[in-house]
This record gives sequence, C-alpha cells and structure tokens, in this order.
Amino acid sequence: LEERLIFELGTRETCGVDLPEPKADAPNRLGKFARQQLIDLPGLSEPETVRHYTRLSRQNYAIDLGLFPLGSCTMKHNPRLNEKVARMPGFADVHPLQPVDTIKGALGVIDELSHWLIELTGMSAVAMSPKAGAHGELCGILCIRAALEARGDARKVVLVPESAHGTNPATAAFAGYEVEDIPADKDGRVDLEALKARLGPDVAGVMITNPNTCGLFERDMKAISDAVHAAGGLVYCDGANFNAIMGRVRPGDLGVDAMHINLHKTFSTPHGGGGPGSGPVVLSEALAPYAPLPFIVKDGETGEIHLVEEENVGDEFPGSFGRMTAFHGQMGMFTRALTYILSHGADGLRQASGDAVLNANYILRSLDDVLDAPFGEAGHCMHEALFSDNGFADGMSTLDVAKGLIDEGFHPMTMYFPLVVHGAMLVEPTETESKATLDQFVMAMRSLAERAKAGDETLKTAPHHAPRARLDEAQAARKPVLAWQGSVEG
Amino acid sequence: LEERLIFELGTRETCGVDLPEPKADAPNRLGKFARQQLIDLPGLSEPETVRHYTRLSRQNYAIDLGLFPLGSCTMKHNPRLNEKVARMPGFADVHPLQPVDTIKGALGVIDELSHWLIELTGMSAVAMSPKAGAHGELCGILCIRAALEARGDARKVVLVPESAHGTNPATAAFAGYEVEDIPADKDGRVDLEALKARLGPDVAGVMITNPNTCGLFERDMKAISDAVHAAGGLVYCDGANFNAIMGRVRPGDLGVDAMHINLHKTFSTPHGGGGPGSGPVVLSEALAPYAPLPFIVKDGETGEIHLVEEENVGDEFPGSFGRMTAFHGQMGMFTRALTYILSHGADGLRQASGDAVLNANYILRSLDDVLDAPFGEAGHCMHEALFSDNGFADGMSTLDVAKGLIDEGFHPMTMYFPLVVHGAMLVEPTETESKATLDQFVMAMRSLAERAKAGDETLKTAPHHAPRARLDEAQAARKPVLAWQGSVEG
Amino acid sequence: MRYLPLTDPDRAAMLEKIGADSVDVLFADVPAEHYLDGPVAGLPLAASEMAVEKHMRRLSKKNLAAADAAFFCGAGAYRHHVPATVDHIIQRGEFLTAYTPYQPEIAQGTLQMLFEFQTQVARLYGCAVANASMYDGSTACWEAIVMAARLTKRRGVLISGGLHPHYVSVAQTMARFTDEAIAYQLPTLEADPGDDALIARISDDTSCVVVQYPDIMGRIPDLQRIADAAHEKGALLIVANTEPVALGALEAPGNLGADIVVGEGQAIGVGLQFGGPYLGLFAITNPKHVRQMPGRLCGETVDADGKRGFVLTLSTREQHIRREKATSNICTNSGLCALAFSVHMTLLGEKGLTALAAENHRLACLAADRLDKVPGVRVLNDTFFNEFTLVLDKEARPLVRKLAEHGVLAGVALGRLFPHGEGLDDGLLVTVTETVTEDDIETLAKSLEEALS
Amino acid sequence: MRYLPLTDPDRAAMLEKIGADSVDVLFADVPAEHYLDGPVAGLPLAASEMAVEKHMRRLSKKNLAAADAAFFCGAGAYRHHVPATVDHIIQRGEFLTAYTPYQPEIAQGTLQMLFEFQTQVARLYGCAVANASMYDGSTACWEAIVMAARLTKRRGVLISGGLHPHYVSVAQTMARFTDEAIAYQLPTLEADPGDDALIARISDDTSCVVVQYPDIMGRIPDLQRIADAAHEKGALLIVANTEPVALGALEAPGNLGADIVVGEGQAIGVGLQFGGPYLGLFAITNPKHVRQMPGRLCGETVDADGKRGFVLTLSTREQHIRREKATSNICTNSGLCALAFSVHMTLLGEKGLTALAAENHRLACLAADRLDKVPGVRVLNDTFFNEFTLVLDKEARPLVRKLAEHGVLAGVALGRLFPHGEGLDDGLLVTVTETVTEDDIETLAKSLEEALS
Repeated sequence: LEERLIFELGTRETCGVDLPEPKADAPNRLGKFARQQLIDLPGLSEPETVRHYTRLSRQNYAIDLGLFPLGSCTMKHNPRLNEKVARMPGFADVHPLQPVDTIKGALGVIDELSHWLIELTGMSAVAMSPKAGAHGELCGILCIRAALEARGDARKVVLVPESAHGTNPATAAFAGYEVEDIPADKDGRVDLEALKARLGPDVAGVMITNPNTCGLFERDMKAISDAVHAAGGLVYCDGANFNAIMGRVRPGDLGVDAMHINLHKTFSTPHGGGGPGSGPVVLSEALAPYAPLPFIVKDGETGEIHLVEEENVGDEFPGSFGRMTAFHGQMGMFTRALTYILSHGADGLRQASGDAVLNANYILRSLDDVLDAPFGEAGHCMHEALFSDNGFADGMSTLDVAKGLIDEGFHPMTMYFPLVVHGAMLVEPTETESKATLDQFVMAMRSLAERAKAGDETLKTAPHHAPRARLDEAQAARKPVLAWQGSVEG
Repeated sequence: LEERLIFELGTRETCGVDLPEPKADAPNRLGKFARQQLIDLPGLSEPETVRHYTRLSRQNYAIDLGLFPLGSCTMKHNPRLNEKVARMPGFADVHPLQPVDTIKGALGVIDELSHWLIELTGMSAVAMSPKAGAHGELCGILCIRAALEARGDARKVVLVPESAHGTNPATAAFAGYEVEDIPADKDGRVDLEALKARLGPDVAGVMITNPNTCGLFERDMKAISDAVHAAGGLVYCDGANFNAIMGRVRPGDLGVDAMHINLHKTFSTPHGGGGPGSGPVVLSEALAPYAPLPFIVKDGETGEIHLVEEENVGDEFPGSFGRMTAFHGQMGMFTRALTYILSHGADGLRQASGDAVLNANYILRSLDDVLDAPFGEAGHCMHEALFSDNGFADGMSTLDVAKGLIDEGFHPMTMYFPLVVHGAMLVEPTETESKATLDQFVMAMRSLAERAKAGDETLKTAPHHAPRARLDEAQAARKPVLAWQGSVEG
Repeated sequence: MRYLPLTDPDRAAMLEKIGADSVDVLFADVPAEHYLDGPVAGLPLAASEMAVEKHMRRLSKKNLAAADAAFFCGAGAYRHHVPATVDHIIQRGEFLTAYTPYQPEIAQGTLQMLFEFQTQVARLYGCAVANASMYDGSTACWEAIVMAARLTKRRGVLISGGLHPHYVSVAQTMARFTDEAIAYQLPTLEADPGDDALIARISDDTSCVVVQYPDIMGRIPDLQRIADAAHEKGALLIVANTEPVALGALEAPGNLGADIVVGEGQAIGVGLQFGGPYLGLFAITNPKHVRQMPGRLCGETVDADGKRGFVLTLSTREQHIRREKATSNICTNSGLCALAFSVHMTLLGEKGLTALAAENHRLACLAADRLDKVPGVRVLNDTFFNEFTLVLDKEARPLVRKLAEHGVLAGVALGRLFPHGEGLDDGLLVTVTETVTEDDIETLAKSLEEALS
Repeated sequence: MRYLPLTDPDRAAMLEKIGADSVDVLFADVPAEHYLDGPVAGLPLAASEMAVEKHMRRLSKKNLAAADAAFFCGAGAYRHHVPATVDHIIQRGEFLTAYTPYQPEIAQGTLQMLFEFQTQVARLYGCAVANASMYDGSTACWEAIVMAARLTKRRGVLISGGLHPHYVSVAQTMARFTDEAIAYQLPTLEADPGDDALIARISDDTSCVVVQYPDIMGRIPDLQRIADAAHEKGALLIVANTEPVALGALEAPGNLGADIVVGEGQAIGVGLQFGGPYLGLFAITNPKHVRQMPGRLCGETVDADGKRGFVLTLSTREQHIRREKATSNICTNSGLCALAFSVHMTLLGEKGLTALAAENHRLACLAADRLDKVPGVRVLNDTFFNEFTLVLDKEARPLVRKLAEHGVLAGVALGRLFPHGEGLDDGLLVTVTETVTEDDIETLAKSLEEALS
C-alpha cells in the first residue's frame, strides 16, 4: 500500500493529453511576460494517471465502504442519480455569465430548490450563494449586522453556547463581533436563564445550534428567540443538524431569523474528501431584505424568474448587503440537492429524519450500559448519540477507542467534541444505515468499551489493520513539510 | 474482506427502486399464466447495494490497479473516453430495429470502423456481427465452409497447430469439421513441411494463430497460405494477437482469407471480468460474398450507407450464409473501438504495436538469465515472452510462481499455455505499461525464480496477502454448488 | 500518444538491454517485402481526446435517441429505466478492467457476483442451475438446441412460429453446417399462439421444441401443455424469453415443465445500445444435465484457511481444456452485462420486480385499450404482458418510417421482422414499458389516427 | 423510499429496544404546538428515479449548453476540454464519498492527493507553499486581503481596476463589516492596464495592492514593477489569477515579486457548472507566513512504523481549535475540485500545460486578428493571453443577447460586469480556448459583421 508521489513517478516530458506541438514562430501577444522559468511539474501518461489515483483512492475509507458515524458531519448515502443529473450538459456545460435567456433552466433549479428550503424551514427567503456551511454562517451574521445597522443599532456582541461548532465563534469574530460564551445546563442544553441574564442593548444576537451538538433538541428554542427578540437582538441557528428535524419542525416557527443549511449534510451532496459544500441561508421576514447578491425573484403572476445582480438591484432592493462570492453559488450542489429532495418528497424527507433519529436512539440504548452517556437520562436524543470516556481505565482514551474502531472496519465517530463532555464520542449513524450494520457497529463498540475499561494495551497502538499506523502529527506541525521539494525528472 | 451474499443481506420486502404499489384490481391480460410461485429474490436498498458491490469490487485485481500480464489476453489500458462515448444517448439509447433513417449515426460508426479494420488488415470485407473472438472464429470457419460448399467441395478436415488456442479446435468441431493437429518445429512455429505433407483434397483449410501462442511471428505465413490455396483450401488466422503487428504487417498481404479481431484485446474495449467481447472478422475477396447478415454496403458514389438484412439480401448477395446473432453485433464495443482507433490514428497504432513488442522483448531479455526461455535463442519475440519451469526445484511449479506474483502485487501471467512448453509462463505486458512498472515486475520475477529454483516452501502456500488463500477447486468440481440454496428472509 | 507511457529515453535504454538497434529490428521475422515502413497509408493520424469526442458526438447526434421520441419498440430489445447506481458500479475499475477470473484469490469480486447472478437467474427462470452468461439470447437459444441434441441424441428441432425470427435465423444458419433438422413455420396473424398445431408436429425424432414466452407477437403460449406433449415423446422443451421483466408477472418457465430456459437479459440493467452487447441467459431444471451445459460456471468452495470462496468450475466441459470435444466454443461471456443485470436485480428484489412488471402491464393494458379505439386499428392479442400486436388496415412498415419523421417510434413492423411472411405486413408490434407515459400513448394514438385516415 | 434501508419490522424491533411506542415519541422534546403531524403541506411526495431524472433533464434542456453554441465566454470561468479520466477518478466512491481526512490512517488517498495538489499549485504560482484549497477565487482573494492586514497590521487595501468586479464586490461587501479601507477605481477602456496610476496610489497605509494577472480585460500588468513599488512602501502584493492555463505561457506571479498569489482553479479539471462549485487557490512566497494562512494544510510526516504518510497540520490556525481567534472561518474546502484539478494537471504535466497554453494563445491571436477586421470592431489589447476586449461601435449587451438567439455566445459584455461603469458599455470580452474551432471564429466574425451593419 505504498504509492509514490506524482513527482517521483512522472517526468517533465511525459504527457497524458495529446496537444499540437507549439510552434516557435507562432504569433505572440504576451508582451515581455512570457514564462522564462521552469514550472517543474511532472506529467504522467493516461494509464499511469488512472492507476495512481485508483491506487490512492483505495487507501481511503468512505461511506460507499461502510458506516461513517462522524457526529455532526452527517455522512449519509450519496445517490448516484444526483451525480448523473449534475453532469447533464445543460447543467455542467453552462457559463455563469451567459445571457439570462439561455439559462432559464439553471434559474429554474435555483427557484425550485429555494421553494423547498423555504417551505421546509418555514422562513421567508433564502440566500443561495454561500459556498459552504461556515460561509452560510457568515452570510447569516452579516444579514443580522446589516439589519441592525439599517436601524442604526451598532451592537457589538454575539452570544455563542460553549457547545457550538468552532465555526460559530470564528464567524462572529470574522464579521467583527465580540464573542461571549453562554453556559450549558446540566442536561446539555443552553441555560435559558443565563442567556436571558446576559441579553441587553449590546447584544446583536445569538448563534444556537439546534439540534445541538450534544444531540439534543433545544426545547426552549422559542423562548430563547422571544427573549432575544425582546432585547432587540436576532437569532442565528446553525443548521448543520437539520437532518434530524426536517419535515418534523420548522425553525421559522421557533423564531429563528437565519439558518444555514449544509446541502452536503442534510441533502446528500457528496463530501468529496472535504468539500465542496454549499450553505444556503434561509431568512426570516426581518432579514430577507438584506440578503446578498445575486438572488432570484419570481413574478407571482407570470411565474417568470428574474435574476437580480448588481445591475438591477438598484432601488427595488436597497438593503442587500452585497456579494459574498463570484457568480451564483454552488450550482452543481443545487442540482444534486434538488434531485435528492424531489426523490424523497415531503413524505420521504420526514421519513428520513425519523429513521435518522431512530437509528441514533437505537445506538444510544444499545451502548448505554457499557459506555457513559452523559445526557442519556435526559430523554431521547436526536440524530446523534453522545458518550464520554468516563469509566475507561487509566491511560485509555477516546482516541484509542476511535483507532480501535478502524481495526473493526468502521470509521471512527467524532472525538473530543462537543467540548462540554470529557473525552466525547459523538456517533451519528444517519438514516441510510441498515439495522444489520448498526448491530455490527454496536458489537464492535461493546467490545472496544470492554477493552478500554480493562486497559487493553493493544488498543494504544491501534490501528493495526489500516494502510498506516498512527501518524506523527507533532512532527508534521513542528517542522512543516507542505510541498515536495525535489526537482522532477527532465 | 468478507462480504455476505445478497441472499444473506437482503429481504424479499426490501427494495432499492421506487415503483407504484401494484393495484389488486388492475386490468389483467395475462390469461391464466400469472405467477403463482415466489421467485424468492432478495432486494437491497440503494445504499446497501452500492456498498455491497463496492466492497466486492475491492476483492478484484484489475488493470486499473497494476500490471496484468496475461499472455494472449492483452490486458491494456482501457481509456475512459471510450466509456464516455459509448454512453452518449445517441449510441446508448437507440433501438436496433428503429427505422434506418433514425440510425444513420450507428451505421456511420459501423462503416468507419469497418474501413479501419479492412485497411489495417489489407482485406476486402469485414463481418461485424460476431459477439466475441470464438464467435468470430466460428464466423470465419463458416465463411470457409460456405465458400467451399458454393463450389460443391465438401471437404471434411481442418488443420490446427498444436499450439492453437483451445477455441480453434472447438470452433472447427462446432462447425462440423474433423480437427487434425499440425506439429510445431523446434523453434515453436508451424512445421511447414509437415503441413504441406498433410494438405490434400479433404482439407478445408488451416487455422493459424499469428503471431502464434509462443509469441513468435510465423515467418512462413505466406508460404503456408500459398500451399493451402494451391491445395484448394482456405486460411483462417486467429487474430487474438493482432495487437503485436497492427500497422506493421497486413494479414491480407500474407494470404489470409479470414481473421477475427478481438476488439477487447487489440482495441482496448474493457474485458469486464469476462466479457462482453466483440469479434469482427475480416475477409479476403474469396470469402467476402459469404459474410453473415446483417452487413452494410456503402454506395461508392453517394457515400450513402445501406443496411443489408434478410429483407434485402435477396438476389444481390446470394452467398451470405445467414445470421449468427440477433441484431447488429456488439455496437457498444464498436463505438469504443472506433474511439480508440481514432485517438491513435494510423501512426499511433503502429507506435502501439512497436511499444508492445519492445516491452515484451525487454522482459524476455531481463529474465532469460534466471528463467528458461525455450525459444529465446530463436530471435526476438513479438508481444509476449514465453518461459518454462525448466530448472525449478523438485515440487516447485509454475502455479507456485504465479501465486507468488500475487503476493508481489502483480496479476500472474498466463500459466500452462501454450501446451507445447512444459510449465509454460506466457507474459504479455502490452504497450500501456511504463518501464518503471516493467522493472518492478522483473525484480519480482527474478526473486520468484530464485525461490522456485531454491525450492522455497513458502511459495507452495502463496498467496499470503490476497483476499483469499488458495481455493479448493477440486471440491468445487466434485460437489458443484452453483447456486445459493436457502430461502430469502420474507 | 497519451496512452503510451514509454518515453524516448526509455525506448533507447530498453533497446540497448535487448541488443537491438531499433524497434523495427524486433520485427525481423516479418518478411521485408510485407513489412510496412510507416503508418498505413490513407488513414488519419492521431487525434486529441477533444477532437475524437467531437467527432463521435457528431455521429451520435445522427441517431434519434429513444429519450427524444415517443418510444414503443421492443421485439427482443426493451427500454427500461436503469438506475444510475448500475452504471456507477459497472464503471468501477476493479470490475470494468478485470479479466475472466482465472486467479480466484484476487477475483472474488467478480466470482461472488457471478454466483449471485447465477442464483438470481435460476430463480427467475424457475430452474436449478444457471450459467455465468452467454453472448445474447439468440446464441443462447442455439446452444440450448445443441445441448438438447447431445442429451436426447436426436436431431429434429421443432421451432414455434412465435420464436423471434432472428433467433430462428441463427438456428437455421447454424443448422446448415451441423446435422440438426429444423422444422419451422412462419406465424400467422391470429390471437391464438398456435400451441395445438405445434404439439401436433412433435414426433419421435424431435430432440426439442423451442417456444418463446411471451412470443414474438406478445402472445402467451401454454407452456405446461407443450411440455407435457414434448416429454411424452421424449423431447425436451426449450423456452426462450426475451423480456425478463415479464417473469415478474408470469409464472416461471421452469415451473411449467421447461427443461432448458434461455433468454435475453438485456432488459434488466443493460440498456438498448443498438442491439449489443447484450446478455444471454441459460438455465436448466435438471441439475444432472450440468455437465452438458455450455458456458462458464461459478461454484462455491473454500480456501486453504477454510473461508468461503468462489471459483470457475466444471471447466472440463470447456474449449480451453476439452478443445474439439468441448460443449461449446464459447470463451468470452458477457460478464459486465451480467454484473449490470445482477445489480439492477438486487435493487429490484422480489418486491421491485413484481411492481415493475405490474406497472409495465398496467400501462400496456392502457395503451392497448386506447389504440384499439383508433379507426383502422385492431389489437390482435387476447393475452400479452407488455407488448402486443396491432393489426392495421394498411402496411405497417412505411407507416412506422413516416411516424419516425415526427419523433414517434411506433414499434416494430412485423413486415420488418418477417420480410417474407405472407399476411404479416399489416402487423405492428407495440411495446409499452414503464418508460412510456400516458402522454406518449396519446401521441401514438393520435399519430396513428392521422396516418391511417 | 429507495435510500432508506430500515424495514417496518426493523423499526418495530428498534423502538422496542429503545422503549418508545413510535418514532414520534422520540421527538418529545419538540414542543407539541410546533411538531408537524405529517409531511409539510403543499409539497410533492416521493418520486421514482425515472420521474426525477426526467424532470431534471427537462430543466437542463432549458439551458443552452456551451457545446451547442459557438462559445467565447470567460471573465473568470473558462471552458477547457476536461479529459474523461478526470471525471472517472472523481467519481471513485472512495474519493467522492469520503469526509475531510480527520483520521489519517484511513485517509491517505485524499491526503497524499492534497500534498501533491499543494505542490502543483505552489509551483504553478512560483510560490513556496499553497494550501489545500479555498471556496473559489473571489473568496480566496478576500482571505488574502485579510491575511495581508494581519501581516502588515495596516488597513489600506488598494485594488486595481483590472480585478474581476465580482472579486472587488466581495471585498467591498466584507470590508463593510471589518476595518479595511478599500481604494478602487473602475477600469477604463484603454490598452494600457494602468500600472502607473496604481503605483502612484500606494501609500504608507497600504496593506496590500491587489492586481489581476491577466486582468479582467485580458491585459497583462507588469507585476514586477508593481511589486517593487509596493514593497518599497512596506505593502504586500497580492496577485489574483482567474485563468491558470495562462501560467503555462506567462511567468509565475511568485517569480515576479508577488507575496500572496490567489486564484480560481476551475479552468483546470473542474468545468463550467454555471459558476460553482469552483476551486480557490492560495499560495505564498514566504514560508514564514504559513501560520497566518487561512485554510487547510496537508503536511508530510511518518507513521509509527516509520512509513511516509500525510496529515492535516497546523490546525491550530483553524476555527475548530482556535474558535474566535482563527485565521479564517473556512471549514469545508473544495477537496473534490482540488482532486479534479490535480488529476488534470498530472495528465498535462509541464509539457502538456505549456502546449495547452500555446494552443490557447495561438487561437486567441487568430481570433483577434480576424475580429479586428470586422467593420465596427477594434481589438483593444496590446497584450493578452486567451481573452481580449473588443471595442464595438455600439453597446455590447443587447448585441450579446441577440447573438445568443442564434447560438453564438459571443463573450461577456463589459456592461454586464460593470453596470455602473462609464464608457465601458461598448466593450466585449472575448475568450478563445482550445475548445474554439476556426469555424467558430468565423461564425463569430460573421455574426458580429451582420449585427453591426
């Protein structure tokens, strides 16, 4: 399972495409800027290229190979229909700046997907262009800031629960806010009283994840929203966990003003080893006027869809806070997500959230006798089950259990997050896993829990059956080698 | 690396497609033949299906993963452009019995490919419909028989060299001929004098593989053809090894009357774990009138392409011996092969055969000091290098070396074929392997040769690093279990 | 050339190792007068991927794709929706670019799939054993006839008029060169599939009776009656099926007395592809006959560690061992198409196949009722699954061509299938699968109405 | 539902284990008044794959695909031929359906690819270090501006008029909420890219100068001069590139004094896709600045057995560790697009990229010469790579719309890019890649001639 680097395999003369040989006497309008230096890139023939990447791919674990229970990351089945649709020439081979009359189908996709997202969340509008979840958070926070500024209210603070995704405080800070933590109550939920106590004229709003990162539904969401609104603030909801509640409760009904939706989590667009994502943001009536460019407007009478850009945003939509990205957003993800949504329909989406929550509770109750489940007594969980390292033998850690899972043929769960639980293990099975798979996972986890409690030293060096043993991350960070340093064969 | 069977994973109620529930009161025109008994088939949801087959696939070796040096099988790179083209709706989504005006493009593909095959082989016509190599052999032999019958000449015997592919004698027998062997000379080629001695009025023809299965070019091919023709017979050439000579010598120039071409060998259409193949047969002027239906005829003046079927074969083509298969043959393979041919062009094909032969000779000369190369002194080989087990320690076999190669990360070579060499190992690297890969293979083979000569017992139980250890083939044949016997969960 | 990894320095180094001055020297065994000095004259030179793709796309656009038409063609090749998953799986390099599984230790993926496939086919056909696939339905049918001859040691072959004429044609062609004596009469334009007449012709010389189910006009013959009659005379019943989806609704031939069941598997997973590659299915009800079967077989066994595994087995029947005594000359089968079939069948399962068949039948009934109302059109069939024959009041072939100009592929004219068949010219075989919409049916009805008025 | 494996008996057994009567009970924490009893009203129910595919195909056909037109659009999104191999690789389930490589032992495929990608980007840009990708060029550009502010502790941002207006727009939007002071002037319709004017505006408050190379009108600014001027004032030079193929012909920005090089990688491997997902590239020339970089980084290390391996590293810069002190809020990057880029770049290599660039430039020169001859048309540029600006004797936007009706996508009107830009309305940005044929150029020339006469 060793595969050399392309720089070690290729040469500067090898090439996997056939192109005309450049002519020395060809016309040249590059002025004095023609390249003088070697780029020093390796080329491979096509067969070598296929083989290199095919071999590399086999060193990866993936949802196509087995359960991928990363809590909060929502690794569900990625339907191949989505991939097929995204590759239809009418979607894949269209330029973002073609005249509007030649892209009616693209605008139709955006319109249909927008409609679904708005209806599913009970909101008023949706900003489609954010490129991923964190970008969506930024969009939502900027909407809030734009709305506050529009009313001349320069609030400075955003409240974030300590269990929040790291992106939440980073986003608020990037948007120029001071971030303050709100504590959790003993059940792992936002402490409503502490929150209320902190509200005031300096608080722009709150960022709350619901269901939260402990896998629990924030029962007091409506009360939180009401309190924030009463104090003149606005409510951002991190929608990373929308998978658990779609079709069962609408964030808009709970007073949320803005929420991003990770199309690559809830709506099955592939994660691709770390992106691309897509993070449309649904907006309440209060925030809708501030959505970023570009957006579409559908004529209620004719059904015609208009594209609003810098040119025509003008007097009609003066509040838009501007552009967050070039072009229209992650169109390739829109087609996939819409395909997924249409496949499920309103009934299928509801079934999906039900199965996701059922699967998580099944895992919670199949393991809570051998693993500590910090909020297990608080009732049912949502789409993910949270455990801690409480009870492990000295020296045994969550990391060891995670690496042990690799040897059992599973991807590890999310480790050490949320921070509110010691040695957290957050397990999200999603709705696309069968009971048989869950049973196998439970069996593996039970055995690992016993070994961790018994202090089985072989766990400390797991994995033993993976393409690599544990990697030295400290060395990587101490003396970073971030690019290959040699020279490619000529 | 255990993956359960679909029958053990699925249930009769699980389904990976969404279809309307059948209505009990729906109209029924099935008469009294509606199904009463259970089929007892398992279904899997789509995610389970993807995972099952993805996992299964990973137990396979493939050309995408590494060298696949099966002699005579020609495992070369399968370009993905071919796959893309074959899936264009105008090719993939067309019915074979559509009116001719709606399939001009399909006929165009057949016409272009035919033209290339005829020109590359120097022949007069080509029968496109044979479904694979052996089917092509049958086509060629039937052409010969039809031609002989047309002149009232009921010859009974077909001569086949002992080094021939097993399909050759099987084909001749299936076509109603008696098969007689012709011996090889000491250099591994057909014994011309022995052949001449056997020719006579009862001999319908010969089936010769050229380059032959020892990897040698039949130097006397023209003399053989002349002798056969002089004796009133016809010459069939097995074209399985055309890869070695394309663009360098034309079988038609050597007196061949019929030759099949394995599109899945020479022209890179994928082997797919055992097919589909495609075996067009090029024909000399003498045999062209007997080609099977359907075929196309191009109007020399207008360039229009006509499809000839049962309906219009009539008086114009009275010799056609009839239909060998439904519809038009392996259209999906024609598009792939034509794509491959156009990519190479006449120059690229010639380069390909040159590189194929270069690679084989490089292996021959890199190993002939450690392995016995029976015809190594006879000159250069063609596209494959032949070795024997001569010199192995007692008890060590070609099989052991082959299984040892698996542990070295390579697919084994062809074993025990051709039969004329003891413990034959026939290595065909093809032109799409790099020198670096060949060098690694040579290193592995040298080490295995040493171990086989030294009698290394660990080789007897190889492979040790494959998804399975050696399988008990005897048990499989003694008590055949050819289907799963249980009942699927309801 | 993008597919050739050797560089010029590589070539030079390798030639040196070989001790040859040039690549041409390696071809010294080719007589000089026949050795080509350069590329074959008159043919184009290498082209970029982009150029080739453009050229092929241009050709493809000269065909009318079924998706762009109202589509009713069948007659042995069926258009069904193939789930995207199927194509994804068959494009996995490990399946696509593997060879026949000669080395089972590193081919369990293909082998286990084949074992599953064989079981699926055997169950679908109501048989004990199925092989790992044949070229297509027509060649599988001929192989069945030859197998029957081996088993019965008789040479008389009685072929029903309901058998696909291409299948008949293949048998007639092959029989020209072998000893089989084929008895076959063209079908007639009647609702009755003619079982009585067929049964009447079975004799003591009959090796096998070959019946298609449903037949080429969509009619459903009474297999059990024919089987009983055949068996009484010591003959075997070979049933050919061209539309496996039908077996989600109809009783399996193996349960109705068939001895050998063959068919075309294309309808499940494979797609139209202008007629090939397709997928021959071959199964038998009596497992004792397995050693007379043609084609590859995959069997279960164990490895040296006792783990379950699969291998190609009983290869002593095959040409690479038996040479001229082989049961068939078949070598390459249709492995990748078998995979496509098996994946699609796994997605369907018992429930899906049944529902798919029901949906086909529902739409076909709807279409038959609608088209029967068109003046000048009569539905011939009493029984059918998803295809049936219309009797028009004029010749069907020119009409089909005319409708095609307007984007309606109305079906297959019997006159195309039986160019020499008397009285069949007015027949039009119409096929209705789940890919047909009610709008399509209306379009066809209207087009026929217009063309016939 | 075909994607949900649980059967009803499964659900019942699981509920029993949990001790709940129904799935609804599991949602007890949702206040009853907000819990939906059934599917959200007014939305369609589940649909078969076939039905959804048909619907989406119908929508797709309402767009004019570039392949069906004479196509000359660019302006930050380029149409190049993407080898079929690229799409095959990115559809490998192991790449497509993997997550961010948090568990390096079972993610070496993605990690090694990212290490190779980073090296390819760094070399292409003439930089020391590149990250594992950003969302797209426009957001990468803003991240560079913020990084420059962190490094220089200044807030003045000087943006060239040649920067893509969407990139400018993103920066202006973000700067509304942060402390950056952006200085930007619209470009003018001149052959000179305006380096002098830009240099004149660099001050001691300038954190960075942002220059596009080649610029939005296809002109090529003199990076070295600008870099020298910026550095003299203690400012950094950020170079944005929207067309990486250009760097096969032009000197790398990192070799001409740039401090941070960002760009859009879409042109290599990714395809048009109506604007996204695309691929942000980000690289720096001074490796000491790496801890101020945004985005994921992959680094080399060894495993416990001493084998070379790769991990995500320096994550202490990132939000999941640093929370509000992170260098960026970016979390998801553009991994699969990075793979596509890297595969395509591997197929090209030094030789292929150079040849591809040469072919683009050859055709662009050909087109410029031809179009310059059209009455009423003048080529603005003295220098360009594969896109240049035409000055027409009438407004370009309506003309572009009109030509589109005839299947000619003539380019991007400057009036669309700069709706409020004075004097730019007659400008038409024309892009000529290797996908353009000489016939296409002739078609464009003739269409312009007709439309302008």
